[in-house]
Amino acid sequence: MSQRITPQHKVSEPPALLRWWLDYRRVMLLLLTLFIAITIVYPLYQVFWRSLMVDGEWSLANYSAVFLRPSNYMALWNTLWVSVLATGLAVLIGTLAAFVVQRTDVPHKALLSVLLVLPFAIPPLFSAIGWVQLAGPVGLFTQWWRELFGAPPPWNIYSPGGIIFVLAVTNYPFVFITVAGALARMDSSLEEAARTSGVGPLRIMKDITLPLVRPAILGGALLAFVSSIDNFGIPAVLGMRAQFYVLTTRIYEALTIPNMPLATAMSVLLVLVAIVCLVAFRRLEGSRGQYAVISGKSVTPNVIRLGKARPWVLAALYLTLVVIVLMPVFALVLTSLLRFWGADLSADNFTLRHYIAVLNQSGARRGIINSLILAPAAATIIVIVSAMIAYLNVKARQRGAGLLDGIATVPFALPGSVIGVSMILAWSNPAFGPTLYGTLWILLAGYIMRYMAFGLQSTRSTLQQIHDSLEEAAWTSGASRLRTIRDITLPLLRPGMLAGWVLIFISAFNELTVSVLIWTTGAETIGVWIFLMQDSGFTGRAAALAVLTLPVILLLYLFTQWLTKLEARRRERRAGKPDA
Amino acid sequence: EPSGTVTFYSSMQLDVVEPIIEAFEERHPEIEIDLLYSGSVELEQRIFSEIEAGRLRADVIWAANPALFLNLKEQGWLAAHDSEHKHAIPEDLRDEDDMFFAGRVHHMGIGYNTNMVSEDEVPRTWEAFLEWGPQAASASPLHSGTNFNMLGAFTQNDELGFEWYERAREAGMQVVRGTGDVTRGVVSGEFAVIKGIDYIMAGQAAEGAPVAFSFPEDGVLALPSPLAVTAESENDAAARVFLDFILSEEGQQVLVDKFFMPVRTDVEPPTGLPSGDAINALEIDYDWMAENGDELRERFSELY
Amino acid sequence: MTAILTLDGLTKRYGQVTAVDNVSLSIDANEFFSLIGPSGCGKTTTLRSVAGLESAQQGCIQMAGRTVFDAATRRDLPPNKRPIGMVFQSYAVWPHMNIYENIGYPLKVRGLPRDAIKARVQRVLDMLGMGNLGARMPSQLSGGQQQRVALGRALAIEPSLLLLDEPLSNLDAKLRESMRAELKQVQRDTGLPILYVTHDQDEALAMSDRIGVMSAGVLHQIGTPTEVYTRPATRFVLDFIGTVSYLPCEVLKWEDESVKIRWGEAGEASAMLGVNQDTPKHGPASLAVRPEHVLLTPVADAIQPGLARGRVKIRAYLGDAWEYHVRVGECLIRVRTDSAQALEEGSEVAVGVRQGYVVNADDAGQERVLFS
Amino acid sequence: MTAILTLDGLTKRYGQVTAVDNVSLSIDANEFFSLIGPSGCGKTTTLRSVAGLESAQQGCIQMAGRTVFDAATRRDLPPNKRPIGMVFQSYAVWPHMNIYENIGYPLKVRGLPRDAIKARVQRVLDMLGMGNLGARMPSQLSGGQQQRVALGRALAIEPSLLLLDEPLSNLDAKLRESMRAELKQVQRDTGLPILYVTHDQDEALAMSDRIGVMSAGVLHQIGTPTEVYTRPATRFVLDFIGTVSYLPCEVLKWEDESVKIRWGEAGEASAMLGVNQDTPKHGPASLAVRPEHVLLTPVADAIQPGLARGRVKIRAYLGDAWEYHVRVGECLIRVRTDSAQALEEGSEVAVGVRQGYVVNADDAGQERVLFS
Ligand SMILES: Nc1ncnc2c1ncn2[C@@H]1O[C@H](COP(=O)(O)OP(=O)(O)OP(=O)(O)O)[C@@H](O)[C@H]1O
Ligand SMILES: Nc1ncnc2c1ncn2[C@@H]1O[C@H](COP(=O)(O)OP(=O)(O)OP(=O)(O)O)[C@@H](O)[C@H]1O
Ligand SMILES: [Fe+3]
Ligand SMILES: [Mg+2]
Ligand SMILES: [Mg+2]
Repeated sequence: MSQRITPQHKVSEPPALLRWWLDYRRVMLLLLTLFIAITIVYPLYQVFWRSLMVDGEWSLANYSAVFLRPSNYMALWNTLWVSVLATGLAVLIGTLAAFVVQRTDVPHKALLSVLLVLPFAIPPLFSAIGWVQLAGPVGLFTQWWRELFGAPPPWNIYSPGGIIFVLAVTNYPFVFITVAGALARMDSSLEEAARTSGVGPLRIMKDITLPLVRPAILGGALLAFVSSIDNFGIPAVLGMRAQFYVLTTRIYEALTIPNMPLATAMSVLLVLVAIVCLVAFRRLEGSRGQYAVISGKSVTPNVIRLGKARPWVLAALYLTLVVIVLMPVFALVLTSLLRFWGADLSADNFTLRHYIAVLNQSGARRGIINSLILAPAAATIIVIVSAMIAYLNVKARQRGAGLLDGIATVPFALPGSVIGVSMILAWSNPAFGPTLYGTLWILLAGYIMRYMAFGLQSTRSTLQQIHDSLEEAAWTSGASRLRTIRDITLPLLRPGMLAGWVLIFISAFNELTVSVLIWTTGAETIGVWIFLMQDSGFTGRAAALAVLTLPVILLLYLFTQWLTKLEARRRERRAGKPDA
Repeated sequence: EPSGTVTFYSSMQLDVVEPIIEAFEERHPEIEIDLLYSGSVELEQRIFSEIEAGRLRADVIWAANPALFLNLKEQGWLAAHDSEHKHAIPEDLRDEDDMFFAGRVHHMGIGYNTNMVSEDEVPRTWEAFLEWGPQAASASPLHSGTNFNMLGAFTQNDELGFEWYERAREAGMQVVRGTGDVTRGVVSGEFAVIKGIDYIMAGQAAEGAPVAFSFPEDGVLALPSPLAVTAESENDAAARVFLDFILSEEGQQVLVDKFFMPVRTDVEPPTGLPSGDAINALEIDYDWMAENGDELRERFSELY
Repeated sequence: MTAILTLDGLTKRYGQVTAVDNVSLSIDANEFFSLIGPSGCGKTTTLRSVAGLESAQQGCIQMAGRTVFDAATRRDLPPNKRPIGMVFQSYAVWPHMNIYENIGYPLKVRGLPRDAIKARVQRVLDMLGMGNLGARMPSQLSGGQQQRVALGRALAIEPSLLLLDEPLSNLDAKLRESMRAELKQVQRDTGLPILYVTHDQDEALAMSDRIGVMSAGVLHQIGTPTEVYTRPATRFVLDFIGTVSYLPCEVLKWEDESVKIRWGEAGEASAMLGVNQDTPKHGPASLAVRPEHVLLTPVADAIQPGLARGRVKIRAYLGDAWEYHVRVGECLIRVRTDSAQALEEGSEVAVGVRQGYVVNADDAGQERVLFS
Repeated sequence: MTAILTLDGLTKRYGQVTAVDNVSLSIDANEFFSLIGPSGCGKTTTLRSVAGLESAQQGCIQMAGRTVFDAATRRDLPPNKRPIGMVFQSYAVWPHMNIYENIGYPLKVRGLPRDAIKARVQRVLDMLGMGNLGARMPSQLSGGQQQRVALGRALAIEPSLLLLDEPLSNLDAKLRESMRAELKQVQRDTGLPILYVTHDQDEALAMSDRIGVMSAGVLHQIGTPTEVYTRPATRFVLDFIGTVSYLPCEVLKWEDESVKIRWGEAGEASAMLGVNQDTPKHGPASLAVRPEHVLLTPVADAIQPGLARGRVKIRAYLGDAWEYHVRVGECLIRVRTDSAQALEEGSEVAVGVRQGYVVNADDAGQERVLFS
C-alpha cells in the first residue's frame, strides 16, 4: 500500500463546533489578510484604479489606447516571442546543466553548482552592459573575432537575438535549480526499467527522464518566463538601438511622458499575460498523479558514466560557464578597474579610483548600510509571513489562505517601475497610517511586495513535503496546536525558509528598478547608487559598487553553508548526549 | 530668519550639486539641504507620481527639462519668486512670471572620439555629422529629455527641420536609449561622433577619455536647466534663500569650475568654451513643445 | 468489565462518501480490539475520529467514562485533551529529534520534570529492547526500530487507550512477525487496551481479543477471532477472513440441524453439513470451503462414493504444509495439507469436504451464510 | 538441461562493503530460481549485476551461451544489450505513458512495426487479464494492476531471462497471495526462466523450483524448497527458512544414523533423532525444532516419559491453526497445531519433539547442523 490518499481536514463543521484553535486560525488569517491588504492589495489598487480613469471619470479609454495602437501590439508580440525563445534557451541551458551535474560523473560538482547559480547575483542591467562590453561592436569577443578571422563577427548584440541570449543566460538558473532538485529526487528505477528493456541512454533521456521531470522544467520555465516578460534592463540596453520595443520598455516610456494611466493599463496587460501563462503552464503540467514519482524518500541517482567523453564534457561545461557566467563578471570587474569605460587594457589604465570615489560618497556608503539592513529585514519578514500563509494554506487548510497566496503572488509579474509608482501612490499621502514615503520603510514595503512570491514558493513546497502525520503525532501526544507548530513544524520547515531567505536576500540586496523610484535622502540603497552612477555616466563607479556586492553575496552563500553544517554538527553533538 | 530643512530634487550632476550645497550650508548653517539626486527620467516619474498621490515633497526642484516646469507651472505646483538676481539673468533664461529660472545652461552639440576623428575631420555642421553614417549616434528623444528638446528645436528650425532626422535615418545614424549609452559608445570607440553634451564630454575628457566637444555652426541646443520653488513648500522662506544662492555669483562660479556655462552675464564662462554670444543657439519654443510634444514623439517613434 | 471506549452510532461523511456509517462498538479494559477491512473501508477514519483528528457528523464517543465527542451537544475535545496514545502507519517519528527526545516529547509537553522524563523514557526504551539507542537519530535506525520508537512514544504517556493504524504494514515478513509478538507482549505487560487497525487478516486473528470486520463504512461483525473465522455473519466476512473456494452445489435435504448437499463435476459428491440456523432453501446454492477443510487422496488409493474427482493444477510448498490448486469441474479449489503428503502437479485426486458453508439467497434475494 | 544463466565467482564491492562475495550459480531453461536472504545481504546487487546495472569486480556472467560480463577481459555488455526483462520492486511503471504505451515502449525502441507492437501488447494484456485497460494511465490503476503492467512490460520483449526484484513486497497480504499464483501461472505458460529476489521465505518456498539462500554477500545453499527447508546446510539457513525454536540439550549417544538426546527443564525429556552425517560430539548442544514438529498434550491427559513439562504463555489464532508460545524451563518454544486443538493460555502442557536438528560445534568451533 504505497499510494494512499492522505486524509484531508475538511472545515465544513458547524460553527459552534469550532475548537479554540480554529478560532485561532481565523485570527491568524485575519491578521495575514490585513498584512497582505496593506502591503500588496492597497498599492495595487492605487495603481489600477487609475488605469480606469480618464480626466477624473471612469473610462476604458486607456485600455482602448493600449489596444488600438499597433505599436503596443507590436510590443506585446515582441514581449511574447522574445520571452518564449529566451525561456526556451534558458530551459535548454538549465536542463542540460542540471542533467550533467546530477546524472553524470563529471568531477567538481559542488563548484559547478555554485558557479551555475552565480548569474543570480548580478543585476540584469549589468549583465546587459557586461555583454555589450564583451560582444558589442567594440567588445572583447568582437575584437578577438576580428583578429582571428579578419571579418566582423556574425552576431549583433543590439538585436532581438542579443536580448534573447542575455535574458536566457540571466534566467537559466531558475530552471537549473528546479530541475536539478527534481532529478535528485527522481526514482532512478524508472530509468533502469527502460535500460533493461533494451533502451539506449540517450533515448532514455528523451523518452523517460525528460518527460518525468517535466513539471520541474515547466516550473523553472515559468519563473524564467515571468522574469523575462517583466525584465526591463536588458531590452532597454539592447533593444532600443534596434528600435525593438517590448512591453516593459513601452511602459517605461509611458511613465516618462508621463502617462500613468496608460502605463498601468499596459501593466495590466503584462499581468494578464503572466496569468494566462501561469494557467497554461498548470494545464501543461497535467494531473498530479502522473508525476507522483517524485517522492520524499532518498534514492541513489542513476549516474551515467561518461568514460572517454568525461574530460570533453567537463571542458565544454567549463567553457560554457566561463563564457556565460564568468566573462560578464570579469567584464564588470574590469570596468570597475579601468580609468574609463573602453580604455585600452594597458597597465597605466588600471586604477582603484572608482572604488575610492564611490566610497567617498556618503550616499553610497549609506546605501551599502541600508541595503545591508533592508535585504535581511525584507527577507525575514517575507519568510515569516509566507510561512504563516503557507501553513494556513497547506496544513491548516484554512479556506481563503489559498486566495491570499494567489494575491500575494501577483506583483511578481509586475515590472519594478510599476511597483515603484504604486508605492509612491500608496505611501506618499496615504489614506491611513504613517507616511512611509521619505523613509527607509517604503523601500521595505516595496521589497515585500516584489519578493513575496519567492517566500511563498519555497515555504509552500517545503510544507507540502512534511507529512501530516508528523504533526498529528505531536497533537495526539498531547501537544497543543501552537506547541506542535513550534516544536515540530517550524524545525522541519527551517531549511525551506532558509532557502527562501537567501533567494530574497540576494534579489533585494541589489534591487534596482523599484528602489530607484522611491528612495530618498538617507534611504539610499546599493541598487540606487549603482543606477545613478551608471545613469550619469560614471560607469566605473557603478561597476565598482556592483563588484562590492559580489563578496557580500558570496559571504552569504558561505554563511548558509556554515549554518547547514552547524545544524548537522549540532545534531551529531546532540546524538552524543541523549538529554541535551 | 529662515532655517530648517529644504528638500531639494535635482537631476544635476552630483559633483556639481554637492559643492554648491556645501558652499550654501557653510554660509547658512541654520538651513539643511536634503538632496534627492536622480536621473532626469526617474525624477520626472517620481514627481508625477507624487502629484498623482496629491503631495509634492520637494521644496526646490532643479531639473534638465524645461517642459516639465511649464507643465508644473500650468498645474499650479510652482511658486513665483521675485529673485534679487533676476536682472543678472537674460530674459530668455527665466520665466516671464518668475516661476522658474535657469540654474545653468548646457549645450548639445557634437561629441567625438579623438582617436577616430582627426582634427580636420571634426564635423562643423549637422550635415557633416551625417557623413559619419552608422558611426554617428544619438540618444533617443523618447528617453532623453535633452534629445527631445533637440528634436523640437530641429523641427522648428527651417533649415534642419524634422527632415534632418529622416536623412539621419537614411544615413544610418544609430539611436540608442539614453545619454549614458551614447557617452559610453563614443568613449569606447563604438561611435565616432555623437550628439553630445558639453559638460559630459569635458568631464570624460578630464577623466582621460579620448573625447572632445564641438559647437556646430548651424546651431547648438542651449538648454537651460530650470530651478523653481514649489507652491506647497513647507519651508518656503528657506527654499527661496537656497534658490537665490544658486543664482548668485558665488553659486554660479561653482558651476563654471565644473565646465558649465553660467546663466549670469556677469560671470565668465569656463575657459576654452566660447562665450554665450559666440554660440549660435537654436530657437526653441517650449510652449509649442508642450503642445506638440506627443505628436512629435509619435512621429519620431514611427521613424525610428 | 468497564468499557474504556464506546462508540455509539458514529457516522462520518466526506461530501458524498460515507466513510463511517453508523458504527457502534466498545472496548473493554485490557482488550486488544482490531478493526479489519479492505482498503478504503473506513478503518482509519474511525480511528482518527476516536483520536479527535476528525469530527464525525453523528454519534458520540466515550472514553474512560467521559464523553469526548458528541455530535448532538457539539462537544468535541481536541486530540491533546484525550487520554490516548497513537501510532501512525508511517511511524511519524520526528526526524529532527533523536530517539530519546522523540519518546520524551509527550512527557515534556505535559511538564514533567527532567528527571522523571529521563527515568520514564529509559524504562520505555528498555522495554522495547533499545536501551542504548536513545542518542541515535531516526535516520540511523532501521524500519523496525523506528516502528518501535513510534510505539514507545505512544506508550510513554501511559495513555488510557492505545490507537494503532496499520503499524506493521511497512515491515518485511520476518520483522512483521516478530513485531507482532512484541506488540502482543507489550499489551500483556501493560494491560493497555488497544484499538488496532489493519487490513491483514492474519495479523488481526493472531493478535486480537476481538475483531470488528468493516466494509464500505459498515461494521459487519464483531467477535472473537474464532467467531469471525468459523461463524462469519455475512458473506463479506466469510470472504475476507481466511481463504475460501466456492463450488456450485445443490441442497438436497434439510433435517434438524444438518443439511445434505450434492456437488462435484457431475454432482457425484455429497456431504452432510451441520447448519446453525434457518432453513436453507432447496435447490442450487454455493458451497464455500476453506483450504484446510478439504480432503485430498490420490485417486489410485480410493475413489469412494461421496468424493469428487479432480486434478492438481498447481502446488506450492509452504514449508510446514503444501498448498494445491485443484480443478474440480469448472472450479479451482484451494487445498492445504500437511507437509507429509506431496502430490504431483497434474495428478488425479479424489476430493472430499469435511466442513463448509452453504451460501444461498433467502426469499428477499439476500445472500446468507449458513455455517456448519 | 542447458543453463540460461551462469554466474561464476561474482564479487562486487562498494568501498569497504563486499555486497556480493564470490557467488556462483546457474539457472536452467524453464526454471524459477529465487534468491532469498535478509535485507542488505546482496540479493539486489546480484540481480543488478546480472542486468548489467552494476559492474562487478570479479567473476563472469554468461547468458544464453554468451558471455555478457567478464571481469578478467573487461567485457561488460550494457543492460540494453542483454536479453533480459526486469521487474522492479517499485514497479517503475512510467507514469507519463498509458498502459499500452508502457508495455509497447520496449518494442517501439526495437523498431517493431506498429501492427506487430499492437498485436503483441494486446496478447500480453490479455494474458494478464487486463485486455481492456490499455488506455488507462498508471495512476488510475491499483497496486496489483501496476504490478502486472510492470510484469507485462518485461514479458513483451520475450526475453531469455526474467529478473524480478521483490515484486510483491509492496502489496497487501490478500493481493500478494493472488499475485503469487498469477506469477507462477505466467511462468508455467511462457516457460520463461526466472531469477527472483525476495526476503519473504513463504514466497520463495511457494513459487520456486530452486532457492539460493544468501547472507552477507555469501550464498549459503542452493536447493529445492524441500531441500532448504528440511535439510538446511548451515545454521543461518535453518534460522532463515521457516521458524525454529532452540532448546538446550545433551547428546547422549550416537549409533549408526541416529542420535539420542536429552532435553527439557530438568533434562527429563528425551528423543531419538535420525542423523544424516558426521558424528555429533557428545555433550551439550542445541536442539532446534520447527513449530509443526512439536507435540502438545494437556498435562491432565498424560505425562509420559520422554515428554517435558511446559506452560502455554501466549496463544494466537491463525484461522486454520493455533500458534502457541510454550515455556519449557528457560526457553520459549513456538508450536503450531491444527485449529481443532485449543489450549488456554496459562495451562500446563506436556511437550514432545517429533523431529528436530542438533546444532553443535565441531572441533574447530564451527557450528554444524545435523538434521534428522
Ligand atoms: N479527507 C477526505 N475527503 C474525502 N474522502 C475521504 C477523505 N478521507 C477519507 N476519505 C474516503 O473515506 C473512505 C474511508 O477512508 P479511510 O482512510 O478511513 O479508509 P481505510 O479503511 O483506512 O483504508 P486503508 O486500508 O487504505 O488505509 C475512503 O473511501 C476514502 O476515499
Ligand atoms: N551504491 C552503494 N554504495 C554503497 N553500498 C551499497 C550500495 N548499494 C548497496 N550497498 C550495500 O551493499 C549491501 C547489499 O545491498 P543490496 O541492495 O544488494 O541488498 P539486498 O539484499 O537487496 O537488501 P534488501 O532486501 O534490503 O533490498 C548492503 O550492505 C548495502 O548497504
Ligand atoms: Fe497497506
Ligand atoms: Mg487507513
Ligand atoms: Mg534489495
